[in-house]
Amino acid sequence: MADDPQRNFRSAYYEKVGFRGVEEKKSLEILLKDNPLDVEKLSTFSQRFPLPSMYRIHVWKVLLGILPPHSDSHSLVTRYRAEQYEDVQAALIAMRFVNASTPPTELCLRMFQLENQQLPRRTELTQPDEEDEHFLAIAKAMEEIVDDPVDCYWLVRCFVNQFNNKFGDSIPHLPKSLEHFLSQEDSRLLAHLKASGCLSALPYSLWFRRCFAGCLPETSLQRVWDKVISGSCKILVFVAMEILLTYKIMLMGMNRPESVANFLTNLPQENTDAIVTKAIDLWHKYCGTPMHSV
Amino acid sequence: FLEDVKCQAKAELQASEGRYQAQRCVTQALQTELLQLYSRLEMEIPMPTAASPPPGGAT
Amino acid sequence: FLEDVKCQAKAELQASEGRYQAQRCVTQALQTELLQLYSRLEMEIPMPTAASPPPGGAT
Repeated sequence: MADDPQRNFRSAYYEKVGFRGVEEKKSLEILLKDNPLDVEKLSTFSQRFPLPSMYRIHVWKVLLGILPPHSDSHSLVTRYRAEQYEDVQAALIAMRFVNASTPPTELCLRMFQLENQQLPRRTELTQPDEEDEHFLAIAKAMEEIVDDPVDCYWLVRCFVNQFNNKFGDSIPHLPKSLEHFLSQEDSRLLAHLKASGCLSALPYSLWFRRCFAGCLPETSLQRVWDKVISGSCKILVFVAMEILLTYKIMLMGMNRPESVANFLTNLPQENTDAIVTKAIDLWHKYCGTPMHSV
Repeated sequence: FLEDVKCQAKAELQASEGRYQAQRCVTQALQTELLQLYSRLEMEIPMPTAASPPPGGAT
Repeated sequence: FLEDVKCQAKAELQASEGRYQAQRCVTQALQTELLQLYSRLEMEIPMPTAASPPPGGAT
């Protein structure tokens, strides 16, 4: 079903000439005029196509439930969200947890902790634990994507919550899943990674807990997050696999797990758009394209 | 259509309740912080009230 | 009947708003108290500033 050469040719052609993007943008605009918004259709759209950047934040907010489906509630709910942000921030300032020079990512973390009743005692502030570090990395990337601090906090908060609630149980299985798909795409590479002991040293946390935050530059990252936010964590496996395939030659030449881990954690930043495009194609190939008509 | 109105109302109420719940978390955090500060004050300074209780007369 | 549902939704939202405002008052009172306590602590005790690392500056 995914192997439709005609369609592939056509989309490759449109992509070059820029038609495809225009048509997709039009159909998204039609969806966004619905009142109430059809969240299901919006996620299907986001699974199938890249979101035009001018609508990305808005669609993310709807998909993550920051904005409700009814457009005429948006201004009211936006006010509630902003007030909630201000209330929590003001309390943290009053408690001297944060001040004017606190980095925005740390502010996000403390606000998140306060709202989850997990704020550590100020006298016992320790180094951020692993979970906090994942949160901070995601917040850092989101901050690059989103200008408005209120939107940014809400997006990080809901992204992390949704990711953990929806995919928490699947995450531990993703490395196995990666191994499975890699055995089909490139068994030689897999064999090498296994034999050299590198397979277990792959940066799984960076890939599957931070969703590539801090690994891919934001322009590429947001296209991956489109898929995660609209309901797929499998995409992470295919991005990971495409990274491995792209740097196969280099990886085949490495025999020490540390070198592999080090290389992959500090991935060259120039090739990433192509990696994401190919990863999305692979993902559609193995998992199918969502078929809801848009 | 009725369902639609109900859904909309529910979403608005949820957002409003979220804001309220956040305030509750804030209250709790502030109370914890205040408690800590008071106990620090009591340990470090002889409180005017704490200085005068009759020995053995603690209630 | 639709009007009825709308009225009810509005009332519920108002109730939620009321709860929120009440909590806000509590929070503000607590924050004021916290401020006073901090300044008292600072006047009366040399703060162990060196012991509390600036937020984010921990190494």
